[in-house]
This record gives sequence, structure tokens and C-alpha cells, in this order.
Amino acid sequence: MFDFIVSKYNYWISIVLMMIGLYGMIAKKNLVKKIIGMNIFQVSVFLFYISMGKIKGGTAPIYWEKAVIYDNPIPHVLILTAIVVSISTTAVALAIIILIYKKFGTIEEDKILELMEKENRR
Amino acid sequence: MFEIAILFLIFSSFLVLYRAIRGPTIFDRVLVINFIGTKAVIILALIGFAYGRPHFLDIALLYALINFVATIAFLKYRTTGKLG
Amino acid sequence: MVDLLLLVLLVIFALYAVYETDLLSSVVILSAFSLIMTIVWTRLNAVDVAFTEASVGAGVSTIIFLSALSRTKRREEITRNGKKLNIYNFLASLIVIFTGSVLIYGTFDMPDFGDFDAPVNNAIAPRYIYGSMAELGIKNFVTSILAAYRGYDTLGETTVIFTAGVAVVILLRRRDL
Amino acid sequence: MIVYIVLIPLLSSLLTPILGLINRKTGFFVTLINAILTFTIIIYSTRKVYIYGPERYFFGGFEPPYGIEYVLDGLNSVIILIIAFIYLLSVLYSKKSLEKEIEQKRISLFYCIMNLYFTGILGIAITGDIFNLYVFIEIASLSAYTLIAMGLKRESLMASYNYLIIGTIGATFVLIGIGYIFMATGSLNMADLKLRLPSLYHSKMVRTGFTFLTLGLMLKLALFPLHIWLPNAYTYSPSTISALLAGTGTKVSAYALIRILYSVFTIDFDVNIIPFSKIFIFLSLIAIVMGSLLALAQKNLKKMLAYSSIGQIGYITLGISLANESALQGSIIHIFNHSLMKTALFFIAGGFFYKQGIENIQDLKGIARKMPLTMSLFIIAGLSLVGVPFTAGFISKWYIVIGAVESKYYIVIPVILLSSILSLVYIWRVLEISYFGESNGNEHKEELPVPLFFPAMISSVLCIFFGIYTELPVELSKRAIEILWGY
Repeated sequence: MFDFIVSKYNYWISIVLMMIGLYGMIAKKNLVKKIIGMNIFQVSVFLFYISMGKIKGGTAPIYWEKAVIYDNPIPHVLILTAIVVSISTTAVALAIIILIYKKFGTIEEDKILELMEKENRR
Repeated sequence: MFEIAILFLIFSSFLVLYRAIRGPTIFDRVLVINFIGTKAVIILALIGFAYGRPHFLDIALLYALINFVATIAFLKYRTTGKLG
Repeated sequence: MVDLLLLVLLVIFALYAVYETDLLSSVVILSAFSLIMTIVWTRLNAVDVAFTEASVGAGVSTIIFLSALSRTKRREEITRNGKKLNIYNFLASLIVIFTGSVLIYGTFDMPDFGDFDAPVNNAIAPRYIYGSMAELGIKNFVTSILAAYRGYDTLGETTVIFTAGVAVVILLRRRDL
Repeated sequence: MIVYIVLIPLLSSLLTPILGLINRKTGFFVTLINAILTFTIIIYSTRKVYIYGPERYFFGGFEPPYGIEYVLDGLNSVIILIIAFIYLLSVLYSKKSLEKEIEQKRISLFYCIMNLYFTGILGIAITGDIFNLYVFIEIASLSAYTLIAMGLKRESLMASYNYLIIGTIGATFVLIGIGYIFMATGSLNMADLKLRLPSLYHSKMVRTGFTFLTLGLMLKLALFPLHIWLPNAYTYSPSTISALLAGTGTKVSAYALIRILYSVFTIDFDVNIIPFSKIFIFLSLIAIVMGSLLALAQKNLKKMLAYSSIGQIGYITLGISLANESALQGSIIHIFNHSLMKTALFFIAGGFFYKQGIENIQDLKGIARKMPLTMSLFIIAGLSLVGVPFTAGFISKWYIVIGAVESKYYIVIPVILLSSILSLVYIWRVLEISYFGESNGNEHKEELPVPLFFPAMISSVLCIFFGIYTELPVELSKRAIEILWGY
């Protein structure tokens, strides 16, 4: 049992982090807060990827005369791509939030929905 | 040896966590970030030596730079309420 | 031991960033979260990723967040309208717990952390590690995969940045173009 | 040759803002040339695939499990054919329609984003690498968020934001799913995965990965309980974009789902090892009924069409999850047909807004007397949506019903009948108001201007054409089935 926990805790903590982020994304009403949750969610997924590429006793995947085992470089490559995708999503989301604030005067979801309902009733 | 040094540094990061969470003003938090950033630079350098691959110093350098920029941005936002 | 401490630190920061109502503090904590993440990735030997996260995650994204906050509001307003909010939060946590347990169920027959014989490390990775030096002559395997073998992904990545750039310009710019 | 399918849109998206600095009008022409060129290349390569079989392209010359490859086979050639066609029509439509809906100074950047969206969806459809799929999903999504946010009303911003949140959750789920599958197999190439996966079907890792991949794509596809982003996104975006998204956005996700279910995993896994099929037949049936019911309740014309899309997506997923040849064939034909008819309907709805500023169904009173030709196009496309014989919609529903009978799911038949009646009711409601409603004011005829009328005409006439001459979609989809079933 103890071995089982020790051998998996890295993945489990990354899953816990993902879920904290996902909760922030779903449950929080503030638009910027949702994006903060989104960042945590995505970065934790990246942590999960990087964890799977680690090999016990391995060294960084850069050629080195003394190296015996190298870590797996593929997850690193995938995550380099994914980090950039994540930051781009954040940038677009924040641009939309700035516009929302300009047009609605608030960044709380409930208040915006109220405003939209009022408009539709008219 | 290096491992123990890293442990101590992480432990000291835990100590400032109290200020990050309680910290009545925003300056306390900025200070915490700066502190953790500085610790991170040293930890990165130490990790490089612990693994016997001094190339890691590059990241430590980059780190020191970025840390500085972020702090400036915070303080500018705090004083003028605007960025750029 | 060191890794475990860092991971605990990550969880505390993540919880606090989601919990805090002052958005500026939240962003500060998110920046700290990224910083710690960089150390974790360096511990896991992902040097290039740590590099990118240090500049992009901790640097650029903090500044983007700050510039967004400077044009909107700093504080999150909590409206407490009693039961409705509670049911909503309860549903959200139910979804989150369900998703999380499915994910953890999936980890049960995963290879152990750091296992050399895991399929990830044996299917296509050896070719990159032992063959790419001879084939391309680049010392950093990550670079050679990124630029050559999976170069098309990198083209896609660049296109994503381009898309985001054009999107921000078209959404926020007031002058002619 | 197939490498140009993605490269030409990408190049033109770079070219539009640069030429836009010189003259704003160039944006439209560059985009039009790009659409025509891409469509021509796609016709050429589809023909080639049809005659000589699947074509592959290795990027940088690195052989597949190590490098990234493009695959063009019977399945995705159908999809990219219809996507490129709808894009061409939308570009033709956009010139006039955008004049009223977008500030002219932003027009060249707008076309740039439109080209990027085109790049993204073509990239999703044509790639043979599962991580590359994720990257292109993000390109398509990011540009779609921006396009929706360009709508006239301020609600469009909120619609775009909600789509962004849900779309990002979906894309991240896809990323998690890819991670789990990658961890179990160590490979990212679809063809390679198909060889490696069967021995791992009982691993919990693979099952979880499968769940998250499908869940993420279902979020993008807007299957019923996960559809919340779709109605507002379609309603508040500019008319061209509504038509473009309705015709291509969800279709490409449906394609990705088919690819994952039948080409990365096998049918044996979907049906026998996990209860995927049963759950999704149930969900699709609910989607079919609820989509039509919710469409009945709407006041806004575009919102009604958007909810009807949710019902039609139910048909597509029903055909996919019944998992036999005829049902899947019906599903592919329905992707093809639904693109045509929904695009036609959204074109016409956009035309009403352009000409009269009408958005609500109630305000359509007497419009059939003002625009008889336009309204007749609406009837054609609407009847095709209902699934009347001799229209395109009938063929696909027929195949799905046959598939349901083959798999002995008899409950499908009354549900499809019910939904057809419901959709007849909501189409009829529009017709009744527009033909028999008392209009106030002048009733002299003024049809849509040609640039708006022509694309709407083409797409609705094709609805009839493919209902009578069924060879093209049926043959193409038969070739797709051959690829998936592996003979």
C-alpha cells in the first residue's frame, strides 16, 4: 500500500491541482477569476505530462558524455507547445473581459446576466 | 549537501507563506513574490550543481530577470493604476 | 522529500489563488504558483519547459493579467443570495469530485513514477534519444524534436500566437488599420 | 499536393493584414482567391483519393510514428470537401453582409481571423497525429471566439466568453485524454495507435483516456446537456459567421469524434468492452427531442435555428453511436446535408436582418409577399431540415433509421418521427407568420441583393439536388465506411 502511494503521489497531486483549477473555472462568478482557475487547470495538466517523462536516475535530455539514462524528451516538446497555446487563450480571454467591462460596466457574471435579461424583456 | 540546502530554502519559503496569505496590504504579497523569486534563483542554481549539470544556471539567470520585470509591473500598476 | 514539499506548496498556492477575493493578490499568488512550478519542472529535468514557464507563465502572463486588471476592476464582489449560490457551488463541486475520481481511477494501473520500462519511454522515445544526434547533429534532443521531427506542431504553435495577437488587436485597438 | 490544403489558408491569413494596410478592399479578394484555390485543390485531391486510395504526406520526410503526417482518405475527404464549399459560399456572402455588421477599418483583420479559422478546421480534418489535432482545435477555437465577439450587440461578448470557458475545458479534457493514451502506448500517431491499442483495451488508463477524449469532443460538439454555449454563440455573432460556424464548426468536431471512435479505437472497444454505445444512443435521443422542443419555444429566428442545430447534432451522434455501417453512413451524409441546409437557413436569416433589420419571428409578418423568392428558398431548406422525401435531409434520416432497425433499436423510429413533426411545426410557424401575417406598411417587392441571394440559392438548391441525385454523398460516404471498417 505504502509503495503504491509513493509510486503515484506525483500524478495524484497534479490531479488535485487540476480539480482546484476546474472548480475555480466552473464555480467562481468573477470573469477574471475563471481565467485564473483556467491557468491553474492547464498548468497542472502540464505537470502531469512532465511527470510521465521522468525516469529514475535519468538526466536532462541534453547530450552529455557522462550520462547513462536520459529522461523522455517527448512530453517536454508537447508541453512547450501547450504552454504557448495556454498563454494565447489567456490573452484572448482577457481582451474579451476588457471589452465586457467597457460595455457592461461590471465583470461579475450574475450582474451581467441580470442586465442581459432586462434588455431582453424590453 | 545540496539537497539539504534546497530543503532549507524551501522551508524558508514556507515561512513567508503566512505573509502571502494574511498580508494586509498588496505590498506584503509583492514582497513575498520577490522573496520566493530570489529563493527560486538560488534553488535552481543549487539543483544544477546537485545534478552535476551547471547549464541550469541559465534558467536561474532568466528567472532573476523576469522576477524583476514582474515586480516593476506590480509597483507601476499600484502607483499609477495603469500599465503602459 | 524536496519534491513533496514543493508539491504541497503548489496546492496551498492554488487553493489560495482560487479562494482570495482581491484579484490583484490572486494574480500575485498565481505568479508565485508559476515560480514554484518552474522549480518542480527543473527537479523533473524539464529544463526547456522550465525556461518557457519562467518567461511566459511567471512573466508574461502576470503582466497580461495586470494590464487587464488595470482596465477593469480590482475586487471580486461576492453577492450572497443565500440558497441559490450554495446549490450552484454544491453542483460545481460534485462535477469536480466526479471528474477527479475518474482521473484517479485511471492512475491505478499506470506505471510507477519514474519507471524505466514504462511504454512512454520505450515506444518512440529511444529513436529520438539515440538517433537524433547522428541524424541532425543537435545536442539538445528537445530542440531537435521541436524543430525537426515535430516541426509542424511548432508551426501550429506559432499560428496560435499569431491568432491571439490578431485577436487582441482586432478586439481592443481603436485606431485604423 | 495535399500539403497546400492547409498552407494556402495560412499564407493568405498572413497576406490579408499586410495588403489591408494598402487597401481595405484587398482582404475580401485575397480571401476569395484563397477559398477558390483551396476548394479546387480539394476537389482535385478528393478525386485522386477516390481513384488511387488514401494519400499520405510526411512533414519534413520523417516517417510516421516519429514525425507528423497528413492523411487524406475516404473519410476526411468528404469532410474537407463540404467545409471548403461552405467556406467559399460564406466568403461570397460576407462581402455585402459585413458592410453593415463590421466596422470597415477592422475588415482586413476580420478576414485574417476568418482565414485562420479555415486553417484550423482544415488542419483538424486532415492531420494524422493526435497531439497535432489538439493544436489545431485550439487554432480553430481561438479564432472562433474572436469571430463571435465581433457581433453587433454586447451580448455577443458574453456569448464568446462562455464559449471560451467551455471550449477551453473541452480542449483541456482532450489534452488530458491524449496524455493518458500517450502514457499507455508511448505513441501519438493515429495509425500507430490503432496497432498498439488493442492489447491494452482492458487497462484503466486507456479507458479513462478514451472517456476524456470523447467528453472533450462532445463539449466542442455541443451534445445536449453540454450545449449551453451554442445558442448564444450562433445568435449573436455576425450573420456570415453564424452560417460559417453552423456549417463547419460542430461538423469538424463530429468528424474528429468519428476518427477517434473508429479509426484510433476499434468498433469492438466502443460497443463490447465499454458501454459507450448505449449511453450515447440515449443521450442523442434526448438531444433530438429536446433540441426540437427548445427550438419551438424561441422568439428569435437565429436562436430557433441554433436550437434546431442541437437536435440535428443529436442525429449525427445517434448515427455514430449506433455503430453499424448504414447508421454511420447516414451520419456522414447527415454531416454533409446538415451543413448545406443550416448554412442556407442562416444565410436567409441574415438576409432578413440585412434588408429589414428583423431578428424576431414575430416581426416577419408578411415578409413572404415582399421577398417571395427568398422565402421559397427558406421553404426548400426548411423542408430538407424536416426530412421530407426528395430532399437531402430525408436520405440521411433514412439511412439512420435503417441502421437503427439493423441494430434492433426500434425506439429510434418514433423518436425520429416525433422530432420531424416538431421541426415541421417550428418551420411552419415561420412560414405561417411570413405568408399570412398582416404586414404594416408598403408591400412592394424587394429581394435580397445578388451577393446575398446567390450563396443562399446555391446551398438550398443543392438540398433538393442531393435529395434526388443521391449518388455523390452516398458514394463518398460509402468510401468513408470502407476506410473505417477496414476493407
